[in-house]
Amino acid sequence: MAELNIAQAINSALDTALSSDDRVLILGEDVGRAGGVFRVTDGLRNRYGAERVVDTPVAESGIIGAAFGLAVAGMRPVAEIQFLGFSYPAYDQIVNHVARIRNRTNHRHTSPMVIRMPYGGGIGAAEHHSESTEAVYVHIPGLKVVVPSTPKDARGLLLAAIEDPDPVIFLEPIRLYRAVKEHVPDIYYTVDIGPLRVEREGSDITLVSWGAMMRETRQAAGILAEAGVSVEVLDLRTLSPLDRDGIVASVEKTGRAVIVHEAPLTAGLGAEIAATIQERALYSLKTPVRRVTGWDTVFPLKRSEHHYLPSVDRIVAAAESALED
Amino acid sequence: MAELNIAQAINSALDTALSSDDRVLILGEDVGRAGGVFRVTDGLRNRYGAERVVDTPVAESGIIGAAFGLAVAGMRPVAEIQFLGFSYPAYDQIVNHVARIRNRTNHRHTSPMVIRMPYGGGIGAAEHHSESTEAVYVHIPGLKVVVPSTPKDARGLLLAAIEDPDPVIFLEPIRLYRAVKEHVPDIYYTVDIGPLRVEREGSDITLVSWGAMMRETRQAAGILAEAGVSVEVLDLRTLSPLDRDGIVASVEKTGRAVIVHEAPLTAGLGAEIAATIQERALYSLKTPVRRVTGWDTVFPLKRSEHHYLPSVDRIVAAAESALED
Amino acid sequence: MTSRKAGLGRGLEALIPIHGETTSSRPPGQTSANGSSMFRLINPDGTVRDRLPVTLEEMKSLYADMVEARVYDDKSMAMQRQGRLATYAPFRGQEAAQIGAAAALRPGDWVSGTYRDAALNWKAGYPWKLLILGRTGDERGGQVPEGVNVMPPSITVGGHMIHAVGLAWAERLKGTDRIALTSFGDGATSEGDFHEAMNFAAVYETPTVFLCQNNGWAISYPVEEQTRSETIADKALAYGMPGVRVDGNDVIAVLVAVREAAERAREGEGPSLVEAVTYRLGPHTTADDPGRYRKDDEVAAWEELDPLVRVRRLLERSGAWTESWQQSLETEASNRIEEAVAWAESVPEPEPDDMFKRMFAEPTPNLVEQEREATGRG
Amino acid sequence: MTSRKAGLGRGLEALIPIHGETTSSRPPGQTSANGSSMFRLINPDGTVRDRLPVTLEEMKSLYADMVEARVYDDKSMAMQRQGRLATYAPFRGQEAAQIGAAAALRPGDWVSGTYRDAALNWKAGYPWKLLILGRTGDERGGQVPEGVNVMPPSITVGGHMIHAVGLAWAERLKGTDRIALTSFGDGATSEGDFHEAMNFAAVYETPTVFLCQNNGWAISYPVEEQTRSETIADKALAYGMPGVRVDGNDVIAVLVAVREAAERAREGEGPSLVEAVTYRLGPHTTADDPGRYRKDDEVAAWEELDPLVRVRRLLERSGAWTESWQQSLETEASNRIEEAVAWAESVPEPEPDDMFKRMFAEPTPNLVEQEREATGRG
Ligand SMILES: Cc1ncc(C[n+]2csc(CCOP(=O)(O)OP(=O)(O)O)c2C)c(N)n1
Ligand SMILES: Cc1ncc(C[n+]2csc(CCOP(=O)(O)OP(=O)(O)O)c2C)c(N)n1
Ligand SMILES: [Mg+2]
Ligand SMILES: [Mg+2]
Repeated sequence: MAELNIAQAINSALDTALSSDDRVLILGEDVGRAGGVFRVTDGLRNRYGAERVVDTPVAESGIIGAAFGLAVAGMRPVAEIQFLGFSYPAYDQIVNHVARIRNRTNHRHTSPMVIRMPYGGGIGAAEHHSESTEAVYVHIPGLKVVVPSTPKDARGLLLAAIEDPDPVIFLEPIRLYRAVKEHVPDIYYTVDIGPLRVEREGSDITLVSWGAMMRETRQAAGILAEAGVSVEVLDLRTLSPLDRDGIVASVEKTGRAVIVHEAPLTAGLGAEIAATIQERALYSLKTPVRRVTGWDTVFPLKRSEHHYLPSVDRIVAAAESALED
Repeated sequence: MAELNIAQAINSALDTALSSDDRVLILGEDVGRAGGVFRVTDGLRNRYGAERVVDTPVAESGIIGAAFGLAVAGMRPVAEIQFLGFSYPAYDQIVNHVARIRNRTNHRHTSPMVIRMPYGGGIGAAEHHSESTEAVYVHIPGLKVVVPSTPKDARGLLLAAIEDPDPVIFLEPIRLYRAVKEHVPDIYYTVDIGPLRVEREGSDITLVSWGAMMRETRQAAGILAEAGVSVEVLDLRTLSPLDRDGIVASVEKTGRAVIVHEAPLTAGLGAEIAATIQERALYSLKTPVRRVTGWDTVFPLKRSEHHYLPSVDRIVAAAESALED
Repeated sequence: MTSRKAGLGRGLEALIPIHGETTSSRPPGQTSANGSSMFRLINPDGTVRDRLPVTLEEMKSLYADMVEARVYDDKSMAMQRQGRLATYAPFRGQEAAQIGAAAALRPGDWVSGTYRDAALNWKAGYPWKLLILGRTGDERGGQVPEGVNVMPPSITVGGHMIHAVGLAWAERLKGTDRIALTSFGDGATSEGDFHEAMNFAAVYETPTVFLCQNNGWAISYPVEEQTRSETIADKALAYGMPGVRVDGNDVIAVLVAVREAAERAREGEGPSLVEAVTYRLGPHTTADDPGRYRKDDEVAAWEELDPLVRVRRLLERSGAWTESWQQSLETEASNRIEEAVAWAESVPEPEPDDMFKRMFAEPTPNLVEQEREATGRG
Repeated sequence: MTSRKAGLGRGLEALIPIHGETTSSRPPGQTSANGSSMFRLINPDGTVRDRLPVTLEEMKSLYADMVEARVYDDKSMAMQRQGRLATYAPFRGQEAAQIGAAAALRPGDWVSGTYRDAALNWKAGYPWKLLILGRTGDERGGQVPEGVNVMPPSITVGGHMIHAVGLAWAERLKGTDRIALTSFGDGATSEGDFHEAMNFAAVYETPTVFLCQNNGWAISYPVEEQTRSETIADKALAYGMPGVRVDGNDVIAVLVAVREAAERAREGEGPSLVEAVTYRLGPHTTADDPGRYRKDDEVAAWEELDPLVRVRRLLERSGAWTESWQQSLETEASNRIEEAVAWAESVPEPEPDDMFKRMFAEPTPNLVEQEREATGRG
């Protein structure tokens, strides 16, 4: 049991997977010699060799397509796309091949593979490095999409993803990589893909978020709690399949919800959550479900980032307006 | 004024655009010699020459990337992607370049271009030919997305799209290409990008749909009307930007809504519409907004298509259950 | 490799003539920088250019396979017209390329081909009945038997080539001597994924064979416009990979070239590109009207080069072909295919819940719920 | 073309020596199939291999540009360390490739380059102040002046090359003689979009120049692993396009090769590929630690080949370089860049509504609404 941050917890999960399952291999740009641009794969090439921790040419479609072939033929590849914003050249491979082979062959061929993608803003990065377009993967049948917001979940979800007989997109919140440490068991354990985690229980309002935005959501919950509000905080952890029951159960209790995500509002995942809540818990709703999200603009560069990312203030304000209704 | 079906109306709009604006050119796979796999560009190469109606290599990213360059340097390209399901190799070009150049250069460079994509199921086609993943484009800031369901709108929206100073994705409902004819003015006219069209006015319930699903939606409305229900039918026509005011105004009147689309349910555009309705008209809602959509499965092959596509029955049933609440 | 059949494989240079008539021949593994040469062993008139590296019995068997493939193709075209199949992409004219290539493979080798590769897939072990079931529009057609390592025909152009890199790579990691062959058209070479696949295969030296069936057209777009490289084989140079151009209507030339490439791959010498120059005699698919873009006399010229006729002539010359043998081949093939059709058409309609069940190993709660709704059992 | 400066362009063969020391030189437009030769005019010790096609004044001016670029690069590295710039990608070591290439262009020509191409973009007309503003993380830095046809630096690898095909194509359709140059790295050649761009350019014969700055590394991945083709220039063959390999640390060799390619393009002879062999002396970006993947002595060896030193030696030999001239160059460059920095840093913070305003020509109702919400004016 060690104190690890999220980046280290992911590294530890990869290490565990490589050492416990011969079929596991890692491939991606700069994952080997450099240990990844965020050092998440640091040391693994030295430990497991260049055959199992494979640096690749700069070609995302190639990485995913090759990983897909590896998976179909019995390996358990963990492919890295350097940033979610660079995954689009591989979109065809992911949507038309990775997500479909089981269906196309009625279970005869399958693609048990993991696609790791660091994502999200807040680090003043260049264009395309700050994307948070999880919705364009959640919408695709045949994929699972997970995103941890704590070191413990990071390790457990990643090991579950690698074990999973189907393809899993594993999103890594860049700005939380080194934000917090916690005790992470070094035994082999998994966190189920599917169920959300009730991070904080409460009865007045539900805050729903995931990944990087959990930090602001937690802070907002703290502020609200200090003001005497009983806040329930849900960390979705799995974005696809969505834990609809878990979300609905919470809102049935509280009657109010604020969804927080950093992707643009329109057709973001918040829409699905709000739609689900009104479908299944309309009569429990005391007030409309609010969405606090990024704007429908391109993710801006460093100087404007703070105007874009949902702030603690915006979350608190949305919750307060929900509570006033 | 001629009696045209949707395919012909699109052809007429392309013809008009080519003849009235030198900057317009058409490019795509098989758009020239063959006149398009659906004959939508039939005759244009003969009329305007191979320089303006350009057959391309089989390379979607290349088509969109080249069209983008053409647009930035002052042309008005209309690029065709043979089926929406083949657009994914160009997703990076569309998301990272086409949608962003104005923002990246603060208006200095722009990409006024149209991307035509036939879409949708119901024709027993092979894999990937039946996709309806409009949501993965609607979610992207910087794009407009339109889809006609009538010949008149087809011509007017396409001319508006070609005129538009920003990139427009123009979706063409394959199974309606030749389904209906109507009188289509041959003068130059445009249909505004943005406003929805109230196709039928009513006060008991609002049916919201667009494109190919308008057929089933209309039929369902007919059945409901016969049963004495006063049905309002909205044809969105523009999916991005969404006419939120138009949708909300209708639901404020009727208090009930059913959204119909053929894309998978989860994180489909229906989610955004339902989320918006509950956000802005919660207290008018007499019952949850229903979504009648494709399932969260891969679009199936011919033999199972009828199990997948939302049927008139499902729409009627959803409306009836909404009316019962 | 020690146990190699006499006359096949590396000893190739010995087998082929130095001077040709219209084309010169060269051993696979060498790229012509000007693309003018093409490897051929059997001339269109059935004469041979040198001793063939197959026995007469093997020749007859390859011929029988080509006949069977053509019977399937004809039958499928007819069925599609009757509305019994979804859109069909005929391979008429490309039988030699497909049968020759598949004949060079071993059981367990991977195949990743396209919508037009039914003959290739069949010869590699994909049963007619499942191919037909697939073409009726039924996902169960993709469920090839265990042991048959054929991927479902790729409908999108481009994406499937790189899969053969991963498949082959996995076999090497697992320590087998299996290889992967990917088949694709001239049009597919323009997709970015062709480039990434070729590059990955070369970089990782995966045991992959790239087979381009250059049939002259990508729907309505001729290969002369598709690329300005003189040949498709020349493209191999950009990846430091051997590339060879063969007469794709010569089943033995294809067999030899692909076997050579496969052996190289099996022995750890990495990937190769084989360009089989052939022609699509039929429409692109049953939805296509080739009259809109190509001349009848072009088709007529290629009809003369029919890959079946060439072998029949060769067999005739050796006295091994008779009208009655031909008829028995056709009848037997026809019977087998009718049987496969009958089977496919007897497969019960898919149940509405099938599509939910095959999305994941375990259906997600979301799918269970939707399945209930769809089947009215909810 | 008639009005061509003496000594430039096609007459090239006359200018360059037949025998080299470590490399042989060959005219652009010819591809070596084995990639061993490289076009060079100035040796690392400053001696020249033949009469140079530039005057001494032009040479001095190119040197001054390289010095100015380096001052900018050093300044940017320092500023980034002080937190005044977002991540910065230095081009140290690649000044000759960038300044030489841009010097071959005419006003109005299009440039589509990468995050590492600040020197290229500047020489093509992109003002330092806007480049700096961009690097502070401000979209307004992308707003180049009217008449400067430089695209914003591409951050994603791959996508921007094909833009130069469309840009050039448009110019041809409009009847201008403008061309488009796209610059990219060795790593970028692995992206599918490189392939599609090269193929489209060749197929439509667009006036496009492809400039690969092969700097040996794609972040931590060496070019020897990136591809198995012997050279990047060789890849041109796959597209029927001329490809040439030049010493990218020789500003005049780059100038000549790119000008030759540009002239070809302007005259309707289609696209070319120029591979400039160079080296990234600094880290990939300010976030990178090259010590993790490459040896100090590799860097030291390339330091010896510094493109500025080479020209300085040449000028020294001709008596045209003095310590004081060098100092005045540096001081003046530094002043100009400080001024640009001061300007960029004086640009007021972006307003919260800016990002909504620059999405479309007319903000959509949705954006107007969000803008109100964001600015609290709603
Ligand atoms: C990604 C993608 N783009 C376009 C298509 C439409 N399409 C189907 S086949 C084809 C032509 C392919 O030509 P080629 O690769 O030469 O194969 P052939 O059909 O001649 O066997 C095209 C453009 C597709 N299926 N997938
Ligand atoms: C599509 C995409 N994939 C990955 C990256 C991350 N990345 C940035 S630069 C780079 C290496 C590029 O190397 P090269 O093309 O040689 O250019 P250089 O940096 O050496 O100038 C990578 C992998 C990116 N920016 N875009
Ligand atoms: Mg073809
Ligand atoms: Mg590089």
